[in-house]
Amino acid sequence: MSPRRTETGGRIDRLRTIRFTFDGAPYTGHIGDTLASALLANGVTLFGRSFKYHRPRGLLSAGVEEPNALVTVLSGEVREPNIPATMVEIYDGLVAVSQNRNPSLAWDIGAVNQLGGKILSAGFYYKTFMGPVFGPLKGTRFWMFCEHFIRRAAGLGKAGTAPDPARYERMNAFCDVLVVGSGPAGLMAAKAAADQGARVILAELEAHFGGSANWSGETIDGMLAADWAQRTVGQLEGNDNVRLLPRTTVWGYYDGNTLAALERVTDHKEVAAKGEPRQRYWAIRAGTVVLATGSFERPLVFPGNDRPGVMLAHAAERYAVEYGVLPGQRIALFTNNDSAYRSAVALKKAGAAVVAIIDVRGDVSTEMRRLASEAEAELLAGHAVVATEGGKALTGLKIQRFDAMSGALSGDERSIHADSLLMSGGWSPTIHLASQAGAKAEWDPARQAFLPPTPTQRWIGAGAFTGSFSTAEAIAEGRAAGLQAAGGAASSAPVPVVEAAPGDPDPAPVFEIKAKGKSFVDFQHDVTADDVRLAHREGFVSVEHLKRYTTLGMATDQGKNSNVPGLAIMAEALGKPIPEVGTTRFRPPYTAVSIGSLAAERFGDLKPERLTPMHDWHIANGARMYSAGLWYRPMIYGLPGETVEQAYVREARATRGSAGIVDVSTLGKIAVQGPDAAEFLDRVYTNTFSTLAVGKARYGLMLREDGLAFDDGTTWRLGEQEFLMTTTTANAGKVMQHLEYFLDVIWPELRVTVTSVTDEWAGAAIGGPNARAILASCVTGTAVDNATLPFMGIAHGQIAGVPVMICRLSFSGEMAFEVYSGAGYGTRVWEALIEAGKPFGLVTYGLEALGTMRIEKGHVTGAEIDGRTTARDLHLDWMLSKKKPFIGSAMMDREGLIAPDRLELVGLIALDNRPLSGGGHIVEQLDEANPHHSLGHITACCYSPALGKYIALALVKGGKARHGTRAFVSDPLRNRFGPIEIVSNHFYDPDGSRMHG
Amino acid sequence: MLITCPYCGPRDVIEFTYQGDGNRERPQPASQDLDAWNAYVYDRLNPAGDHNEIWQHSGGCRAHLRVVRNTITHEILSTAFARGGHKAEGRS
Amino acid sequence: MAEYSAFSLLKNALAGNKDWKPAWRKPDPKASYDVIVIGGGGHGLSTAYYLAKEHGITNVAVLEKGWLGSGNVGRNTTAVRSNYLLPQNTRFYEHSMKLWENLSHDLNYNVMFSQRGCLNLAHTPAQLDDYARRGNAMRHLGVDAKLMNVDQIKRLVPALDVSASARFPVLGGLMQPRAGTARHDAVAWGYARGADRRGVDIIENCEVTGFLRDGGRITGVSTTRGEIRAKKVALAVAGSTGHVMQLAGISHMPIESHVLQAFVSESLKPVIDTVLTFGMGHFYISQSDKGGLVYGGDLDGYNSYAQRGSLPIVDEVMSEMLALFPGLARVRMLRSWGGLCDMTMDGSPIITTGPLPGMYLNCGWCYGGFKATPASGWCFAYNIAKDEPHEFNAPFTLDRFYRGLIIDDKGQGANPRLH
Amino acid sequence: MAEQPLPERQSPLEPDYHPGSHGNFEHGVDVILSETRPGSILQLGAWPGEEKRLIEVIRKVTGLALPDGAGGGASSGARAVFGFAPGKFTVVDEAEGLAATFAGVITPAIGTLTDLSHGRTAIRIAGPKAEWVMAKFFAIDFALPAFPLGAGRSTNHHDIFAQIQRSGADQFDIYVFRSFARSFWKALCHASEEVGYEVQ
Repeated sequence: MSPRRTETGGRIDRLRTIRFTFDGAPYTGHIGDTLASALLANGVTLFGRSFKYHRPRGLLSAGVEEPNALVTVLSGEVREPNIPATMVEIYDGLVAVSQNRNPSLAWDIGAVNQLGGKILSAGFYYKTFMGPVFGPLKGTRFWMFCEHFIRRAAGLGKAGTAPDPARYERMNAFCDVLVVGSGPAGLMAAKAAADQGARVILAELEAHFGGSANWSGETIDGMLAADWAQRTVGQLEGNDNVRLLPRTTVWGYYDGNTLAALERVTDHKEVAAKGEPRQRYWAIRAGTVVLATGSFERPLVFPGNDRPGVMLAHAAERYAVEYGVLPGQRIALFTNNDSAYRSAVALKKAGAAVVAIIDVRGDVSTEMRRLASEAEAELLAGHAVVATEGGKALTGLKIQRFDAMSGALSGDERSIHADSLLMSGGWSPTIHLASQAGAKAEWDPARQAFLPPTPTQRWIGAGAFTGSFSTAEAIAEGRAAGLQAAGGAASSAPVPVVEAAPGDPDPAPVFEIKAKGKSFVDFQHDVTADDVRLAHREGFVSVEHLKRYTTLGMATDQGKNSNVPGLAIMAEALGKPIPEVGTTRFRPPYTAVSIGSLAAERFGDLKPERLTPMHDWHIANGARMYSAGLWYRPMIYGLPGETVEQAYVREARATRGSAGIVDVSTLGKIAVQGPDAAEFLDRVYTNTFSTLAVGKARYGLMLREDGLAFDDGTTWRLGEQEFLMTTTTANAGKVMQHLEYFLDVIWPELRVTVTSVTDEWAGAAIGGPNARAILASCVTGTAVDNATLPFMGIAHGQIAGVPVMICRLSFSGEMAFEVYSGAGYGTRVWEALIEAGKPFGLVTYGLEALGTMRIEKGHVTGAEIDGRTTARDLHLDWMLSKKKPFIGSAMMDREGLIAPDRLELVGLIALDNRPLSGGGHIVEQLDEANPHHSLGHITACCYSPALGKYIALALVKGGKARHGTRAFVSDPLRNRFGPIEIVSNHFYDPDGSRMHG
Repeated sequence: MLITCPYCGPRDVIEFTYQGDGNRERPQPASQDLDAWNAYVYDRLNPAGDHNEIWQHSGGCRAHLRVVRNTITHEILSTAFARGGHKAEGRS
Repeated sequence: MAEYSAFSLLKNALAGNKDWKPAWRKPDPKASYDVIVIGGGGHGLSTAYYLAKEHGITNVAVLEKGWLGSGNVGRNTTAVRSNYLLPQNTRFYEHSMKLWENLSHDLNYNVMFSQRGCLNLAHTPAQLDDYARRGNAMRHLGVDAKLMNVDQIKRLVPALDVSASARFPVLGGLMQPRAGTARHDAVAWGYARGADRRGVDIIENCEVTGFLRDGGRITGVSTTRGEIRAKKVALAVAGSTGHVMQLAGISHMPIESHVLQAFVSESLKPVIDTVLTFGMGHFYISQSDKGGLVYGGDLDGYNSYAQRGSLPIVDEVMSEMLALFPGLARVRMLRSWGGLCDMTMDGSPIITTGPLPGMYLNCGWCYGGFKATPASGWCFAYNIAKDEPHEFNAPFTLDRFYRGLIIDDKGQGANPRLH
Repeated sequence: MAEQPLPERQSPLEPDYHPGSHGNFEHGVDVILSETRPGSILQLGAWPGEEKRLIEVIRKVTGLALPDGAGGGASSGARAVFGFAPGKFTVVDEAEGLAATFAGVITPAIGTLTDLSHGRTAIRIAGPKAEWVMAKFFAIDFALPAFPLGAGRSTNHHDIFAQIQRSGADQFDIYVFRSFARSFWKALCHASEEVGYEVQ
């Protein structure tokens, strides 16, 4: 048995030994132990090093608020840093290491910072490191030089770089009543609500339900509180309406009574079951929330209060009662309130010697005196601890007479030999979630604590959360809250009877003992009482300034230990009551929450993949895929040994030479249907669609309300009241929302429905001089000649036994057809077209060749319709109807949109016959060393097999007026400079004779 | 934040797309009053308090809603279909 | 007041740190000033500082309704950069960058501006071209920018997943080496101290409740601490612009107030040594000197004055973070907060005379407010002092929207949540 | 001309559709996943004020009577119908050709008909843990009282839009865009591993 383990007691299983390592050394513990309790049982006193001074630190607490004992848990290559040892349940094979020390926890060179002492006071960074004004370290250089070392010295644990193999999941849950916290109040609330038939979720952040019932030693309903808790949990377990969530921290209270919780599903297990997530992120929508979150015990601020061996009183009680571990053999307690007396008795019962109870109050009640003598402790009323002794473990302490009213110390120091000092500075209700929910906490001068605000969302408080620190109150409030939350009537049935030690819930208003030496307020960040006073001296007096200037409350415990003492010290310095210093509003999360859990199922899978019907065919046939938004599209179908440029040039050349086929299924497609469909399109497009004949298509342009170009595409009239609109791939969703907005909000009188049919249709565009011949050889049910299928005509037929819709339109500039079939037939039709094209040397082509041919034609896409260009900029003003208003028509002629210096679409030819790059800029005068005076930029470029040149589209100031002039490409980022000629964007077949056939 | 869609019931804000100030009035399509157009496109009421807004239930029934919401507390005071009609079909 | 230096630190330490003086005075408001600046945030304080320093106007009050720096200057992800696409923005932010580079000296206050670079990751060839366009635009205005390839990026940020099998593989990135981060609060405190040392009155807990007028002209303000008159009244109230303009009788503005959330992880040993942005979503991250990862994403997307965020954005930001850094799944988010952004209709700010006589307006900072702090105050001070804009802020007028002279870096149109 | 029977359609799930038991199935299979591959999936829309007439048309053609109220629905063995938006309904039939049947009866005065038989993929999840797995994706309440038998819901999981009909006490039919179907299917299988699943 370990040196500090008691023979009996606690919920650990002494028969089952667990082996783990800490900093490489092997240790054993028992089932039911936390890493903290197991190490404590092994006599470990040194758990961590503080942030700034690297001071040795031991355990302060037994729960989530632990600021000192932070460890990194290793699992193979994967690291989980900054976990409080108090929250790690041990399992066989657990590997934990300490942090922020070099080379070891016992010998840490960072501790030299302690010599800096008063120089490293609050705010010292702001006052130095500015460096020289002249010379090689001017500007920011000196600071950055210093910062390099500061950064390496700072920081707690080390993050891993190996991808985390664990699974994280999200769960959306709905309930009538969410109970947060499972102490006596929470258990009663859950039970009462469940008995009313409500859907209840009970969340407990620790591994075991019961909260303080697990260690209070009190009696409820005639049985030990811990047994009562277990019985109640058993009753809840049997109820179908109840979901019990142990190891689940409710960390966020969001709008709409939506709460976020983190369940640690497998962190305590050696191995997870197949498919089991490591952590589950619960997004809970609750009808009503019962907040039964309890309270935190506060440390006292006095010199040496950070020495390993100084611990919160109730934490020691928990270690003794729940884990069967004594924090020391000779224990002293230091308190400003009654609760520590119960702790003393509990520790005495567990087998420790309680040498003294030092109480700042001169006047201690008879009941407490009785408890002190029950603990066989010397009661030193009207005294205070003024120093602690020892190195990496406590050896003793010094006390003096103390006057609680004035804070004055008097008399001689007296030494007390002790290896454990327990402190209690009063209790702060855990009001974080209520504060997150949107309201301000209120200071209660009797309790010396912030109490929960008036609810701004649907929650009800119960127990210590409300400042009702006795178990009897907790049980009564819990039941009332549960009933109210479930909509039940108040019950007159008797509540369970509680037998508990007496105690006054109100502490003496003493937070700090002012004596010589460093007194810590924020343990992890090494913020001392003097730092708080320095902040006051320098004018950083509001609570937010205090936090930000000293970093008080910014450590991983988020001020759970330091918030109130820090405020109290500032209030005293200001001579104002605490609430006038301000209250911190708490924000999510209540405790730190893993990023993996928040990414949940999207960890490793950020976005779904959107696939066309022919996707598998493309992959099987050597396509290199290109990610376009969520879609995957073939970029090239490369042959072995081909470069990308060689591949697209081959594909484009073959298309213009004979025929090529490309998958265009990703184009946005919207069914526009109804009696007013044509009228609607007239309003939406800049050009007219009501005049379009059934069976014909037309190219259309849309503007935004502000008059800038929005999107373009062809729209096909399939029937009198039925249109098929196509959009660019990228804008499909935006166009859909645009149309829906106008139909729903602006013109509700129009009888039109719009439906996304993008996924209904597979689309293949086949173009080139032989495209028609290929079609003719495989299409049945319709002719494809000029008469049946003129330019922009639509025909219906079959390919490979399935219906197809064919529209003769061209993006490539060749005689071309878009063949649409039901998506489930997409591959079948595609393969039939490929088969039919074999005699003609039909090639498949990808986005690169598609882009090349469109650049040759001077068509615009998203690179040119980039949200900043007008129809005129793009030479599409011929599409702006003057006969009717349309969206954007009133706004498109404003001063700034017709200014002469706007960027206009042009073509470019590289005169040095070298490749151009998208994003290169255009200048009149080349200055490679100091590029300046950009005229515009390249939006798209390629090698044009049709022209035998490197060409580009560009947006250039003065645009058209520069046709035929020379300029330079200036691309300093890629060191590409050279002469170009500015030409029309219509490089190839400008009169369109090839596509008109 | 939860928004109660008159058709779908209360849904998480993630299902909705904000379409801004619902007090704006679009001029008649043929209007040549550029100031009115500019005001419609660019000017917003931006109150700290109750705000009349348009939201689309884009991740649900796709209807546009008129929502009165408090911009300080995020409390939703009312929701209704922007287009009118269909109200009788709604979930209460 | 004494200069700050290593020497003063030592001297004071020897005296037990008892002799430090307040960083700025806490004066009561006078009856009148030459200039009142409403808003004790970064921009208001820097405006006062430059009014005093550059224009000799020291009879100035800065009115702050709460505690100094309680707005966005202390609620941002601290990035400083000038890597914009459009020249109006690039010129302005580059001026800011130059002020940043000497700010600690100028203020005798270490604002910890660390030029660790800002890298925008590109995930498709088209995006790489977009970034090249932007970087080249910067270079043509004399601003530093370079493209980085995947190997260089991997060396700079070893924790980044640059594998080709990633859902959105990293193809390269645009780096501005002079960009970086600063200590946000220090900027507010440094400007406050600097302005105070030049005689400016900084008045906290003084909320403006109305405007005093003489005919159409603004002649002062009524406040919770009484009426204060001024020849010129300048507004720099960021997210509260809509609210304060309503007090002046102007109900409509080309502005929506939105919430932007930001997050800090627990403190870690150094893992990211630059400012990094994700190209296939909306995510940016850096690491503070204390070791916390500081990161954020998109706006919540609706009007709000609540400084409280919604859950879906939290999930989105974390998901995007892990798409870049799958090794950080077990790192824990420690704090979150919401800042109010006054989003304009084109994503660019407003620094202008007017719109009422006697009034000057500085607002519409969208996401860009922190990095703009020095230049915003500098230009605004110029504009207030000379009653005409400096060339750097001349494009940022209020009437540019009506005139179609929009400065839309993202090309999203009049849709504030998308800028 | 005699109608040739149409060839079988290609499923978007094919390469990732693996019949058999998967995941943690040794402890029992708690959900069954399948693609139901209906022949017809239609979207019907009524103009404001015409919903009753459309509902009557639906009843005549399918034999399914829609209950009152938003999101109400009904199903028989081969056919299903549910409301998913104001005045809008999804109608599903095992057989192909339902569009042609409706084409004659939904007049322009009533509303519109849009054929989405190829554009939507129908996935069925059934079993005691169906609600549990669904709750991993969608933020709607799947409990029976909140989501009654036959009812329909429109919702989304990030980029994936879904219409969901409860087709049994512990069975849901999910209609997703075809282009997203494979990604969704893979995610659904992944999420089902925990409870053990079988693909039929």
